Amino acid sequence: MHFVPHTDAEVAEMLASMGLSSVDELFAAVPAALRLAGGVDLAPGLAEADVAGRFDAYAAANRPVGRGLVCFAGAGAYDHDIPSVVHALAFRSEFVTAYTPYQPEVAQGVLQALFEYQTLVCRLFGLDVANASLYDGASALVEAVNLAVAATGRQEVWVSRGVHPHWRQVVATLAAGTGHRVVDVALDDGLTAWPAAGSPAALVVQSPNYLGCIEGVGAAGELARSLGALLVVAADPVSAGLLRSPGSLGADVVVGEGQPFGAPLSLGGPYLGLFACRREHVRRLPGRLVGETLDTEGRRAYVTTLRTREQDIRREKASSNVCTNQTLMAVAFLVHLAWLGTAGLRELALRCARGTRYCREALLAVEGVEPLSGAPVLREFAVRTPVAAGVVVDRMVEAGFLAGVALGEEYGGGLLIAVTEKRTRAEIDAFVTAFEKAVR
Amino acid sequence: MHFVPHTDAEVAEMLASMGLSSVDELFAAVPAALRLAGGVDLAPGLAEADVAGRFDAYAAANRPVGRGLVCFAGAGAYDHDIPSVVHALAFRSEFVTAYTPYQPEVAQGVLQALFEYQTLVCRLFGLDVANASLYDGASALVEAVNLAVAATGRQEVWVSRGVHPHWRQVVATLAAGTGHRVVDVALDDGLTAWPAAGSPAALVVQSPNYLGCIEGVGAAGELARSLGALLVVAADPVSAGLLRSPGSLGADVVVGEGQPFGAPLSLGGPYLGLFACRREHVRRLPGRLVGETLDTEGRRAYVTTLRTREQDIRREKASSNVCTNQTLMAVAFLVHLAWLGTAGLRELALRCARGTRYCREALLAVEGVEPLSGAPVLREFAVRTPVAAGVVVDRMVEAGFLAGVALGEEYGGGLLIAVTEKRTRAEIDAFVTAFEKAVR
Amino acid sequence: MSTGSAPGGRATSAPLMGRDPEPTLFELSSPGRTAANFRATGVPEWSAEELVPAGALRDEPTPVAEVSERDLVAHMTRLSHRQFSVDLGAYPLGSCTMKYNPKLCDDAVARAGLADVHPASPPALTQGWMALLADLEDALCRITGMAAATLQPPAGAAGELTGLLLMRAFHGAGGQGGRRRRVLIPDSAHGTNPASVTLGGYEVTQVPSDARGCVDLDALAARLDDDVAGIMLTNPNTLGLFEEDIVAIAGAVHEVGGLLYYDGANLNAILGVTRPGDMGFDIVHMNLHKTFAVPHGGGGPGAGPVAVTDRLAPYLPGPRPVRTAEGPSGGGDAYEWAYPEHSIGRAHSWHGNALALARAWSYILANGGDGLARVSQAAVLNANWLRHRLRGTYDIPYDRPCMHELVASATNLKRARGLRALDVAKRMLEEGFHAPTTYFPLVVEEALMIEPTETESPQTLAAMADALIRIAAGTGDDAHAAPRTSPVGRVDEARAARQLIPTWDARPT
Amino acid sequence: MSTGSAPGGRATSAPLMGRDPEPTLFELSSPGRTAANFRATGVPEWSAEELVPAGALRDEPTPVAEVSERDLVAHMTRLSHRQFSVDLGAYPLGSCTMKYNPKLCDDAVARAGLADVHPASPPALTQGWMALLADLEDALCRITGMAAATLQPPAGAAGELTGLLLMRAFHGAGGQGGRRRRVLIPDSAHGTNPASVTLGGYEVTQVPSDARGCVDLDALAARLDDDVAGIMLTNPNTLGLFEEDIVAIAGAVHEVGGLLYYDGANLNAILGVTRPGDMGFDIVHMNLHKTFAVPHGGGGPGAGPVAVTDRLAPYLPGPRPVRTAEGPSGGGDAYEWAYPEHSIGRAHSWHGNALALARAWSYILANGGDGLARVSQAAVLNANWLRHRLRGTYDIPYDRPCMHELVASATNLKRARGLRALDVAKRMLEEGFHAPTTYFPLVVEEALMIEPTETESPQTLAAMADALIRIAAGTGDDAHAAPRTSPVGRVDEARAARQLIPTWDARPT
Ligand SMILES: Cc1ncc(COP(=O)(O)O)c(C=O)c1O
Ligand SMILES: Cc1ncc(COP(=O)(O)O)c(C=O)c1O
Repeated sequence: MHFVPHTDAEVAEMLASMGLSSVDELFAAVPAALRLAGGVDLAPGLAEADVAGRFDAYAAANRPVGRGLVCFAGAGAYDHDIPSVVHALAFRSEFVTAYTPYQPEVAQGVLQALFEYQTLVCRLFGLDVANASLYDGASALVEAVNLAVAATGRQEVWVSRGVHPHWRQVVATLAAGTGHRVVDVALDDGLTAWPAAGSPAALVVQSPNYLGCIEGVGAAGELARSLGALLVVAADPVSAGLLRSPGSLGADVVVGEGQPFGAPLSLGGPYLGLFACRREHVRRLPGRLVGETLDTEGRRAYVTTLRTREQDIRREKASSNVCTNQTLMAVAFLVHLAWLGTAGLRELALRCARGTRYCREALLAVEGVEPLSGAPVLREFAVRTPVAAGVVVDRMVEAGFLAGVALGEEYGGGLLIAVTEKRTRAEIDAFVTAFEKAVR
Repeated sequence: MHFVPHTDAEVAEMLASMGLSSVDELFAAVPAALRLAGGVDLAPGLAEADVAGRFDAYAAANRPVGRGLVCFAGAGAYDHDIPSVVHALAFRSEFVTAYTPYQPEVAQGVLQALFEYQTLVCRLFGLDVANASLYDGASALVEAVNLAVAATGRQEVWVSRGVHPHWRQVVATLAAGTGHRVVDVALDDGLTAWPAAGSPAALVVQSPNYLGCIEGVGAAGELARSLGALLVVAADPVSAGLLRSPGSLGADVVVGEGQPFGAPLSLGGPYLGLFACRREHVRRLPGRLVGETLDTEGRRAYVTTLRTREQDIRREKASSNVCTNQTLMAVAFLVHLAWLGTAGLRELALRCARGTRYCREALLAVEGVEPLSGAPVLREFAVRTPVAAGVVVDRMVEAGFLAGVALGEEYGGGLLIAVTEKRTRAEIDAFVTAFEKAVR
Repeated sequence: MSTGSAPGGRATSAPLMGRDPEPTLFELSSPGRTAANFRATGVPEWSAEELVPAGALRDEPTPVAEVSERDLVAHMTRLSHRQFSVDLGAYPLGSCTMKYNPKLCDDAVARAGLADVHPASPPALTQGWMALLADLEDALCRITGMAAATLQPPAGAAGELTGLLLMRAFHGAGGQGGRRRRVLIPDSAHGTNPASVTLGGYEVTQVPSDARGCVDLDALAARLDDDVAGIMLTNPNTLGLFEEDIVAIAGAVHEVGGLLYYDGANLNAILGVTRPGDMGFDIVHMNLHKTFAVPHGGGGPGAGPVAVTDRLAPYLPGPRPVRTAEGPSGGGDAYEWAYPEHSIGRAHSWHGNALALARAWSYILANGGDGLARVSQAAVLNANWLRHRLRGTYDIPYDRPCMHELVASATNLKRARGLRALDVAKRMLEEGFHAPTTYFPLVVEEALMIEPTETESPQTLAAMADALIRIAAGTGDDAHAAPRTSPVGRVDEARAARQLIPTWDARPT
Repeated sequence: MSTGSAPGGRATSAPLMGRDPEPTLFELSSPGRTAANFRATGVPEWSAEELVPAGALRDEPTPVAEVSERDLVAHMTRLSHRQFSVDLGAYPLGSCTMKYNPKLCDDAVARAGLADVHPASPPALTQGWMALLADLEDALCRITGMAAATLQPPAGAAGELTGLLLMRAFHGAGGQGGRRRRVLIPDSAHGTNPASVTLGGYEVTQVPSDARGCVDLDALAARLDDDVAGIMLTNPNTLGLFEEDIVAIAGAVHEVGGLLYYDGANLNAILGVTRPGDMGFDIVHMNLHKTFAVPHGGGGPGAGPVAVTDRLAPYLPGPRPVRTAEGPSGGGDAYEWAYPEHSIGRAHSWHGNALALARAWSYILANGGDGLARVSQAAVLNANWLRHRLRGTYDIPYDRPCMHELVASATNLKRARGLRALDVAKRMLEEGFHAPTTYFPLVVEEALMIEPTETESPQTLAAMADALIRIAAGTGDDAHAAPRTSPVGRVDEARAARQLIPTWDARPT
């Protein structure tokens, strides 16, 4: 199966009009020695129905969350309800099959959606400027670190161990290029214990953090200001329904993983990186920014702006190398969040917090199950279990639950458990019952 | 959950602007005695996710065809591949949430699609005029009979037993109103054996008929002409890929079930009734008709036309009572058929015919399995089995096959088996193996 | 290229890009092009000649179209942009109830476990479907105050005819089949009513409306006799007014042995307020595609279930999904297909527009009893608010509280400035709204029948009222030349009928 | 209404209906309105105050928007009608490969068995995903002639940076981490290349193009030294030309110990013709969202896998899905997640844009080896045919057979009639086509970079050529005032930057 419309007759006619007799002649510039004799070394094309069959087989070899595997796993990827409007609207073909809005006159759809998305990200995070999305939470954090380094001229970055370990790993991987020093800051009873002195470019904290604990963002902000550093906060957009915004608590840059709004779990992607900062940093903003303006007739219009930050103009001096981002996921984020609305966002956070409280209390009543931290939590919490967390997870799978994510060595083991608004009391009760058996 | 946007404050404001204090006052015209005390006697509304849960449960209580139940059933509802374009295009919200195109200036989308659909139906059936769809095959047949009765002024209609029994039942049900006499015409070795003389309004034949046999449409046409009757043919749109069109063989009206193009099996609906006739009958055409015209600036445009046939203008003298039809399914039909294209339609029919031949030959080699008819078939055929067909079907379900449809008494029993382009040789071989056991 | 076919990738017909006509599929065709592909099956590749007898085999392939998937997608996508829909804006078409159709309903029915079920499957394989249909039937009976229903009729008109055949069967069983030959219909009735009456084998007797827009009771009495099979009514009627004397009407019709048929197209007005059964109706059809958010699909599919009282239940079409005594706990299936004792027979090829029925059920479940009551309250509130605002600007022929829709008239504008209902309608398009229904009901001159529905916000209503007032005042662009903003201007309907071009192949060359 | 919010049901911003701006979500908001609803869970209803410490709890809810589902749907649907897309028409944006994205790919990935898999699931639960990713990796290696790949990078630029970090790790392991500090880049390179070089910790050394539009070999030689870490090239390059001397370039770079990085944005030109591996490249990124029909989504998501030769494979990011010795028959899982021996570490939060990767794999499967070869043949044929037609009308700076795209220039038009590339682009919109890429590559003045792609038909190409010729001839409407047909006219970009309004809340009041 192929998607080339040309008939043989048309190809011949096109060639003839150019005075050629074969398509091969057009490839004359490719040295003979480089020519592939046998074409692409892949099986012949499949019909649409056969591709579907192949994908059925892949899907059947997975075990998705759902009725047969009730999800209590989070760790940066959450099992929230996605309302039907998200797919119906964000995945309309006009949004799906558009390119980056280079011609604003015929791209007001994507541009206005991004303008609205930026507005919402700023409101969630309590900041002034947000970009049109980055790849994921980790890449947003990398960009935030880069911004802080550039803004302060300092090379050391303090990163709390409460930040998602994968994100810290990505920051470390990419710091090999930029060369700044990443200093891990340990936790104490689940909360970051900052050093009192130093000259970091930034303090990086996640709240609620990887263990689910609500961090003292305000205090971190004061410390950052006193050290002349920026405060970078990794925040959860769902928590914005109940918690004070990082911006209001002193954050200079806020990043986040946008997955909870509009993105299915899908093995971890595509999600989207949220990024917002104070207005003073706008010229260092990575990625695309949409602004409002007017057209020649004075009508309101939107356009990508401050393009001179970007790589296609600034090249090696650009604020970032990002070009393609996750716009479609930003549109899905917009639709999901707009559907929730002001009251719905709060209600969502509240329902997560209630389920988490209910589940946590019940689990801590199980013999041998201990809290990893006593700090307040919102949608996720960690426990220590009498048998290794990995074993618990495997046993719970047999009972029909994805019980959570086993914590690594740096947290001294333990199991990280998330409870979203999807979890019913009956499911939680059944989970606890199965858990009692699994930890023995 | 509800879909009324009004806030309480807005309701109050609206009422105040009318000098009212409660919505109830607007219902003053409803006599107190008729007022429901307790409102609608139904449970309170469910959230979106809970509705989904209810529907998961309904779906789980069905056994759909697919990998676990390979479909060899047809009998008017066929398991064809539906290409992805059908859902992506026909079910775009502009088509789904539009009304009947009353304002052509903003309804050119639906109108042009219907114009193209009409063109394709005429090409498939070899006739001049097609309407914009009717409810289903049966209702199209009813309308064809009504047309013939009105056109000839005769009251008797000869309907071959080769016509789908459900359709004949619907014709009988509805004839109670119109009062014409429906005469069943028997089959001989699977083909209609017409009486030689009489004064019917119409001869009604299906080809390929209910048993899958290709009827002598040309001969029926000649007979009809000699008797002064119309020839009404029920045709399968897939068969148009290989068979001569009914129109070219003398049919005056051709009806059909459009399900094979664009409609999933879905327990039998929504499908769509295809209806085409010779131009001389256009003023008796039931339902909507789209025609090409011009707008005030001379641009090509489409509009529903010859509206004076229709019930909203002609009222009790209308050619039919149909108003809402199956437009969206017609759009799906259009997309599916256009995707197939000229060569694809032929290939589709050919593949059905090949699978049918392969399966039929293999089954007839099974001991005790006998053909119901020796007449040529295309996509479906009937066999007699040593044990009752109903029993065979039940046993085959256990083996993972929907083996076909058990024929009723009037056919002397037997099993009707359909083989579409979806059936692989491996599936047919497995089917035959299972069949050998099931008929013992 | 030598084929001279149209460029499928040129988008000047998309209103975003221009105002050209969209080429037809046939103009986009290029010989030999195709999008089709077929799964690999391994079935032997016999030729057509080996498979089909020579006499039956066609000489040439049926010409369909020869387009690439890319061009097909672009073509249909552009066509969709040339189409107004509820999802783009308000669609206040009176009598049609073009409410917003919740997206959850699309997803509810998009399950392989529903869509991939063969209609001729043994009942053991369709228990989920049967439960769903039985649950829906039960809910519809509760909503209408009826005892049983058939879900087979695929639209309102089909429901009407089914209902009239039930009437026939009922009278026939009572030995009155021959005598009862007339069905009464108000002069304001929808065209499907008289057309269905004819197909039901009855004669139409028209009943005039009185000065208040309701059935004229005296005129009714004068037409009632023992040759009357029944009466077909909508309530609220097509003027959007509640027939206050419905109990008296019912009594009078029943008195002469007739039955009352309720055309449920206007059911959106009375959910949770009152029920046709309470009013005295014997037979009720519902337009699920109006009241229960089955989207109209540009003309269908719909669903027109018919609910009846106990005494008519034995005549309902079959087969119906019926709960059995046993059920899964008892070992057998919970549901079976059954025909009522005196069933009039089958009214659909299979079981009606099943996915449309399922959709309506998802909507009813989501709303619940509370939500449905709210639907009617808001629908009636919206219509009355609009009536209030338009009063004085438009003639309101029957200016008292209406139900879910209002009928206004442009007669005053026609007199004053030559502005017809048609002109108002076309100018509404320029104002960003679909036009109201025009010239219906027939009893009102220059009728504009406006049904805002409950899903339009007060803000949208206010904007709609402003637009209508602006049009009446003539302060905007000239309505006679409207619409100017749409991809085509006013369409020449007379020409379409005069020079009939029903297909691409019928075009004059 | 007193809220003064915008009427959500008014559709004058849909180009079908008018040319008004679409109100923002925030203007459509009305206090207290909402679309949200939540499943019934039975979980105890603690208050926010009971759940969150006072210091952390916000005082006021975060203002989002307060809209009905109906208005949200109408808003987004109208916005979609204000957006051009491949599905509406041709999108000949050079370097972007805006081909038609087959619909089958949407359906292939729309399975709960793929979408509902938690990324932190134990590997036993994700064997299907891992097999899929491993199959894709294998195919990408075959296509590029490489040994191993990482699928983590979510876009081309991320792939570039990953590739540069691989370069670093390689040189570092060879003890040359400190010395190798420069990366060469042609002056025609895409902006992400130099930006990535900086982030990779290298300095950019620009290499000029020669008169034929290719890397100037002498200039290259002059810049090569043992402080060079490598060179980044596209081939065909951003002028659409094949670097004929690629073997010599590879030799020269390898000679000084440098590595060759292949920017795969232009891979659409050479599928089945030649492979970066054969040319001598060590590291290759692919833009699956260009070459393999992952739709671009208005700016993303994409996928930018990086494939490498054997000697770089040990440095690839992890974790990767790797086939184990055992497999299901041996009892264990067939795939496990593993880090290569000297892995540079993790480059994505999870495993890359998994659904986008799956989509590309469905496209590759559907095309197969034969189909992919056909892709490049048709892409190159289309571009050359267009070049042929435009020659004489537009300046063609390097007028010899191009690959999948051509770079033209409006310098002659600018001189003659003051027509800039920008004006040509805006007039193209009126002609029903998206504009070509303009002002890129930077080495060509008034550049128009046209990439028709293989999915546009000869008829569409001819129409596109006619439009471009008409524009150049000035026979149509004046290009300086274009576009006139779109919902907004030319947009004031300078104003946007000068009076920055990045959010609704930042608007001057
Ligand atoms: C009052 C009334 N009755 C009956 C009908 C017919 O219903 P349907 O179009 O579903 O056949 C309609 C449809 O518009 C109607 O408005
Ligand atoms: C030549 C070239 N290189 C690199 C890129 C960057 O790829 P991405 O946008 O996926 O980051 C692009 C994108 O346009 C490109 O055209």
